[in-house]
Amino acid sequence: MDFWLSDDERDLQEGIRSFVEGRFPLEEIAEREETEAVIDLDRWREIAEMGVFSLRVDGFDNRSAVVAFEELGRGLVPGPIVATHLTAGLIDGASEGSAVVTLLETDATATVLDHAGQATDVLRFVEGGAERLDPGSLSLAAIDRPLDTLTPVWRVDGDVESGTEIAGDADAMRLAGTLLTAAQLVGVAAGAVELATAYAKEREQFGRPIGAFQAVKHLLAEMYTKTDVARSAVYAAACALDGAADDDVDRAVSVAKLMAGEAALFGGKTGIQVHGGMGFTWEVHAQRFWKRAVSLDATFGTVDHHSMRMAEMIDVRSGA
Amino acid sequence: MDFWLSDDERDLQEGIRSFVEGRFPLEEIAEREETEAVIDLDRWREIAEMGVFSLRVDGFDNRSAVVAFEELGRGLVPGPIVATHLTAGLIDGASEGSAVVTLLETDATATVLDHAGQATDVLRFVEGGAERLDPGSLSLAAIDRPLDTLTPVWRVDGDVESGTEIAGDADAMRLAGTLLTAAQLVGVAAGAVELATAYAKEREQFGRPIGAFQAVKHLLAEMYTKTDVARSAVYAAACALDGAADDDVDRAVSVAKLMAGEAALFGGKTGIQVHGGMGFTWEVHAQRFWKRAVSLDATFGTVDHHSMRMAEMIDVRSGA
Amino acid sequence: MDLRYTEAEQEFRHELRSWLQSVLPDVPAEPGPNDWAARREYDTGWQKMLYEAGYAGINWPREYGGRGATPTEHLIFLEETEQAKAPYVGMNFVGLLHAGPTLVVEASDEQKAARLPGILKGDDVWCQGFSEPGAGSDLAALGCKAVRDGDQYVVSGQKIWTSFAHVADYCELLVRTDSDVAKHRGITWLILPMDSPGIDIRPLRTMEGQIEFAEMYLDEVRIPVDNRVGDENDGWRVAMTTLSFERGTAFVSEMLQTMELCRDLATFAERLGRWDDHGVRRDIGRIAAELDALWALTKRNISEATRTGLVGAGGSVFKLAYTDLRHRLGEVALHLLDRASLSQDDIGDLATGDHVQGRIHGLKMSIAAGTTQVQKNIIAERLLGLPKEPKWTSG
Amino acid sequence: MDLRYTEAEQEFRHELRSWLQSVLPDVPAEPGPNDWAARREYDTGWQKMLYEAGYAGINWPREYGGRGATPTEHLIFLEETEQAKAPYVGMNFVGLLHAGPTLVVEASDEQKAARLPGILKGDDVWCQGFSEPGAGSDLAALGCKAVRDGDQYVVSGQKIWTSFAHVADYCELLVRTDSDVAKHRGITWLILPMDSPGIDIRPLRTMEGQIEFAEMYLDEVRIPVDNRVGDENDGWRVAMTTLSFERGTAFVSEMLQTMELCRDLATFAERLGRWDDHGVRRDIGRIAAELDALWALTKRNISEATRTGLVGAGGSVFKLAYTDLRHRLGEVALHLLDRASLSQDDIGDLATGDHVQGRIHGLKMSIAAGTTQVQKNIIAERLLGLPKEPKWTSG
Repeated sequence: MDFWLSDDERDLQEGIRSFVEGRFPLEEIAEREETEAVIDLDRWREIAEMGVFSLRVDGFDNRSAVVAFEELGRGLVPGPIVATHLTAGLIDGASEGSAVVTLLETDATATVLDHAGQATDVLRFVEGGAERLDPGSLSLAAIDRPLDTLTPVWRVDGDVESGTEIAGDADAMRLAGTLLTAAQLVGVAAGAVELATAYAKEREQFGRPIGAFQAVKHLLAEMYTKTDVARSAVYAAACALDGAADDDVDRAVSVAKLMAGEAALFGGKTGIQVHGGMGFTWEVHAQRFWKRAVSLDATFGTVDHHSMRMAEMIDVRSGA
Repeated sequence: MDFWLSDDERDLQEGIRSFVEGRFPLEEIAEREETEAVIDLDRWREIAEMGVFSLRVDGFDNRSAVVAFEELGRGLVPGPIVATHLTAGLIDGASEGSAVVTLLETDATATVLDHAGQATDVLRFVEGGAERLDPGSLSLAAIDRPLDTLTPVWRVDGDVESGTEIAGDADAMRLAGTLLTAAQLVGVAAGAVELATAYAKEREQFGRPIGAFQAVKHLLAEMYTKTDVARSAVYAAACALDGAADDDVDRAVSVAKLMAGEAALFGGKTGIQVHGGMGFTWEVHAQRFWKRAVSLDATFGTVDHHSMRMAEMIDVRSGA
Repeated sequence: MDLRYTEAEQEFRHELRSWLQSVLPDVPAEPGPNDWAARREYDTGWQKMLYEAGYAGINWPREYGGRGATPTEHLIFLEETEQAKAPYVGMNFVGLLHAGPTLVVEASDEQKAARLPGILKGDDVWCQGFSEPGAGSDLAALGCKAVRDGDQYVVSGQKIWTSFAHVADYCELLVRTDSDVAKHRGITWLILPMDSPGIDIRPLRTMEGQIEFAEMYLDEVRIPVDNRVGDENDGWRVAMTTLSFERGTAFVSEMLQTMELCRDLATFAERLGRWDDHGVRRDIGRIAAELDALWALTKRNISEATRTGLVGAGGSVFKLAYTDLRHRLGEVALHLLDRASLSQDDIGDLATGDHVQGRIHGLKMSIAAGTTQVQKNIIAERLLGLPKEPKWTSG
Repeated sequence: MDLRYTEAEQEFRHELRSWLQSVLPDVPAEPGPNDWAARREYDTGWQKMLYEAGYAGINWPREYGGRGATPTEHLIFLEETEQAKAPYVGMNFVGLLHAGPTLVVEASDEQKAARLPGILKGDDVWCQGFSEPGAGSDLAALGCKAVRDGDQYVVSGQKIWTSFAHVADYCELLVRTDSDVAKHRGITWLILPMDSPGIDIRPLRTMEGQIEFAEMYLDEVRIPVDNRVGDENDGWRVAMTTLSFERGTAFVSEMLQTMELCRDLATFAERLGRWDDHGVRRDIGRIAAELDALWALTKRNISEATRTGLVGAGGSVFKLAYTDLRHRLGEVALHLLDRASLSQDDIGDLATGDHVQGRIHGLKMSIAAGTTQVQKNIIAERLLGLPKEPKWTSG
C-alpha cells in the first residue's frame, strides 16, 4: 500500500496548477461574469490542449483525473468540464475543446441546466444508458439571476425528447462524473481555505492580524480538516475505480461526493465569515467559492442524496 | 405585556434558590450516589414543606412553578419531583412529601422506570387518562449502572396491569409535567454554565485563566445563549398554560421542552469540555449536569420527539 | 410575567390596524431594487404618511415630535406593519433609528430644531459614515481624518458600508480628530451635508449582485464646526449612546419574515413530496420551535427595556441565536431545493428564489451589525464576566 | 497512489491471521474492568504470547528486539487483531507505544539493555507520569520538583492521569529540575521504579464510575541519577521524541470499533422500526461515510509516515475530525435510545449499553490526548502558518 501521490501524479498536479494559475487568474474569471459568455472558448481549447478532456481516453487513470480536477476546482475554472470530459471520444469535439458538453439533470423541483447558452451538446443519463441531445431541441427559459454568475442556468420546460444514444458504459460514466465533481469540490474547498488563510494573515483588527484570534484560527482549522478528510475520500474512490483498492466502488464514490460537497459548502460559507464584511462583497472572491460549492453539490447528487445512498449500503444485520 | 419576573416571582426564585443551596449542596448530593437511596427522605419532606409539591394545588400558577423548578434543576436536586408534584392532592402523601411518585413511560426500546427503589407510587398516563400503580405490582429488574447515578433506573418487564384511575385532567397534567421538566432542564443548563464559567475564571493554563482564551469564551457564550433562549420559551409556555398569553398551549409546551432539552444537553457536554480532563472525573460535578440533561431529555419526550410534534403543528398551506 | 397586551396596547393595535387598512391601498407599487430615486420617493412617501398619521418616530420622545411609544407599542407597530405588508423603514433607517436618536440625546437645541423634523417628515434621508476598510469589527481604529481650520473641519478619508449614500441628504460621520491618544479618545461625531464638495460615492456590490451599499471617499470636505455633536474627541461616547435607544425591537420585522419563510419551506417540502421525510420534518420543526423561542426572547428583551430603559447584552444573545438559526434554515432549504438552488430567481411555480436569497441573507447576518465572533465576546465578557482579550505583543 | 497491499504485506497478513486463529482459543477469558491484578495477568500474558511468536514491539527496530515492521504492517497487525477479537495492548500501552520508543531513541546502551526486553516480554508494565493537576494542555508548566542530592534526585509533587499506576513496575516521569528558566527548559525525564518508597497512588474515578486512572503523589522519592534519560533539563525534547515514533496508527483499533458501533446502530434502528426514518438514515449514512473517509485519511497518514518517517500535523486533522464524529454518533444514538439512554447496561436484548458508553467515550475523546481546542491550534499554526497566541499581559 502506498496511498501517497506518485511522482507522476505530483508532476501532473503541478502542471495543471500552474496552467490554471497562469491562464485562469481569478480576476480574469470574475470579469467574464459581466459578459454573456462565461466560458472563454479560446481558453476552453487550451484546457483541451492540456489534455484535461481526453485525459482518461489518453490512458490516464482516475487517480490522475482527480488530481487534475481538484486543481480546476481550486481555480474556479468555469464551464461544464466534467460533462465534456466524460464524453471525450464519444461526442465530436469534446476531446479537442471545440465542443462544450453540459449535463441535464432533473430532480423533484425542476430541470435546471447550466451553461446552456454556450453548450454545443447536452449529455443526459437515462434508464440503462446515456444520450446526446441537441441544445436546440430543448425548451429553455433563461434565468436572470443565477446563484453563481459563473454557472449561468436555464430552466428546461416541458418534456425532453429522446436524443442519440451514446456508446460506452453509462454506469461507469456516471460514477466517473460523480467522482470528478467531488474532486472539483475538494479543490473549491481548498481554494476557499487558502484565500481565507491569506486574508487572516494580512487583515489587522484590534492591532493584530485577525488570524491571531483563536476564533478565526479555529474556523480555518475546521475548514482545512474537512478539506483534507474529503480529499482522502476522493483519492480512495479514485483508487477503487481504478481497481487499485478492494473497496466497493459505488460506496467509495458516494463517500467521496458527500464528503467533498460538505467540505466545500462548509469551506465556502466559513471563508466568507472569516472575511467579515468584505466577504459578502462582489469584489472579494470568497463568495465565489461558496457559490461554486452550492452549484457542484447539486450536480451528480447532493450531500443529502449520497447520505441516503450510503445508508442503503450499510449492512444492516438481520435481528439476531 | 410585561414578560419579566414580577416581584413575587423574583422572591419565590430567591427563596427556592437559597433553600436548594442551603439544603442540597452538590457535595452532599454526590455523596448519596454511593448509597442505595439517592433521595434523602427527610430532605424530600423539606421540599414538601417549602410547598414545591403542592405549589399549584395551593393556588400558585404555572409561572411560579417554572421559576421554582428551574432552581431545583439548577441544583441537581434528585428524585421524581415533577411526578410527585403532578399528583399532589391526587395521590396520598404527595403534597406532604411522604409519598415519592415516579412516572412510568414506555417507548419503542423498552420501559425504563427511574427511582423505582424509593417510589411509593407510580404514575402512568394511559389513553384518555392517568392512573396510579403500586410499585409492587411491577416486574422490576434493577440496572447496575445507570447513566446518572442520581437517577437510578429499573427495567420493567412483561405487561403492566391497569392501576387505579386518577381524578383530574390527564392532558393538563401531561402538559404541566412536560413544562416543569423543561424548567428543570433550563436549570440544569444554567447550572452547567455557572460551574464552567467559575472554572474558566479560576483555572490557569499557559499563564492565564482559560476563560481568557477565545475558544473557551465562545463555548461559554454559546451555552449561555442556548440557556437564555430556552428559558424564554419555558416562561412563555408557562404564560400560555396560565392563560396569560394568546399562544397555542400544546405548541408552546413542545417548544419549551425541545429548546430546554437541547440547551441542557449542549450545556452539559460543553461544560465537560471546558473543564478539560477534570471534566470527565467523577469528583467534578460537570458530568452530573450532562447526565441529568440526558435523563430529563428522555422524560416527557426527547428533543426529537418534540421536533416531530412541532412539525405536525406547522400550518402547511395547501398548494396554491 | 404576563404576555397579554394591556387594553391600551390593544387599542393602539386596533387603531393602527384600521389606519393601515385605510391607507395601504393608496401606497404605490414598490419600485425595483436598483432604481434609487424611485426608492427614495417610495420610502420617504411612506414616512410622510406615517408622519401625518402620528406614527413617525414611534419610539422618539414626544417633545421631539415622536410618538413616545413604549417598547411594547413599538413591537406592535412592527408586527402590524409587517402583517399588513406595509412598506419597511427602508432608507429612513439611519435617520429614524440611529442618527435621529443620537441627536435627541446629544445634540444642541439648535441642531435638534434644524435636523429632527426633517427626519420625521421624510424630508431628509440620512446615511452612516462609521466603518472604514481598516476599521470593521474594530470600529474605534477609524482613521478618516478631520483637521480644524477656523470654524470648519477639513475631512479626508474613506468610509464603507454607507447605505443610501448617493440619495442621502446628511451623513452621521465619525472622524479622527486626535491620533496621539488611545484610539477611542480621539474621535468626533459630525453632521455631514451630503452636498458638500469633495465627496465621491462609489457603489459597492454585494454577493447577490445588488448595489445595497456604497463606499464614500472624502477629499478635503469642509464641515462647519457647528455641525459637531458633542465635544471634540468625545465622538465615541456620542456614537455609543444610540445603543441606549435600542429597545430590543431591532430584528422584529426580520424575525416575522423568517417565520413566514420557515412556513413556506414546510409547504414547499410538502409540495415536493418531502414532508413525509421525518428528517425534514424534524429539521423544520426544530427551526420553527426556535423561532417561537426567539420570539419569546424578543418579548423578554422588550420587557426588560420597558423596565430598565436598556436591553443590554440580551441583544447579543438574540443576534447570536438568530444568526445561527438563519444559517441552518438556509442549509435545510438549499438541500431541499436541490438543482433549484442554482438560481436566485424562482424556478417553476414555487418561490424557490426566496429561499436562495434567504440563504445568502443568512451568510450576511452572521457578519453584519457585529459578527458572530464579536457577539460571543460581548456575551462572554459582559454577561459572564470572563477576562478580556489579552493585548497583542507580536509573536 | 495505490491502496492495494503488496505481496509481502498480504503474506504478513495471512501468517498473522493463521497464528491468531491458532492461539486465540488458548487466551483466557477477559477479566472484569476493576480486577487489576487479573487484568495485568491477562494483558502481560498476551504480550508474552506475542513475544514468543515474534509480534512483540511490532513497530520497534529489530536491533532492539522489535519486528521492525513498516507502518502498513502495523496497520495490518491492528486490523487483524481487531477482526479476530484478540486482546488489546491494554496496560502494555505506555511501555510499548510511549516509554519504550523513547528509550529506543534517547536512552543509554545500559538503560536500553536493562529496560527494553522487559517491555517486549511482558515482564514489565509501565505507566506515565507527565500531566499534573496544574499542567494539562499546558504540560510544560509541570511543577513536580526534583532536587539533586549526590547521585540521586529527590522528587516531590503530584501527577495525574497515571493509568495502571498501582500495577506498574516503572513510570516515565517528567520532573522540574530548574525553575529559573523558560518552562520548557527546566524539565528532566526519569525512569521511576514504582516500588520506590514515598509513592502514594490514589484511584481516580471517571464519569462512568470506573477506575481507569490514578493520581500519584510523590513525597521525597529518591531516583538514581542513572535513571535519567537524556541530559538534565533536556527532558522536554526527550518527551517530544516519542511523537516521531507515531506512525499514524494510534487510532486504528478505535476506528474499527467505531465502524462496528455505527453498523450496530443501523441494525438497532432497523429493529426499532426507525430505519424507515429518512432522517435517521441520512444521519447514520453520513457518519458511515465519514468513517470510510477517515479510514482513507488513516491510510494516507500511514503512507506519509512510510515515506517520510513522520505523520506531522495530519494526526491532529484525524483526531479533530474523528472526535467530532464520535460526538455526533453518540448523539444520534442517544436520541434513538430514548429511555434506554438512562442506563449504561443493556436494556432488553439489544446492546444499548454499548451506545451509552460510546457516547461517554466521545465526550472523553474530545479532551484526552490533546483537546479539540489544542488540535485546532496545532492545525492553524503548523499547517496554515497562522500566528501563535499572543502572550498574556493581564487584563
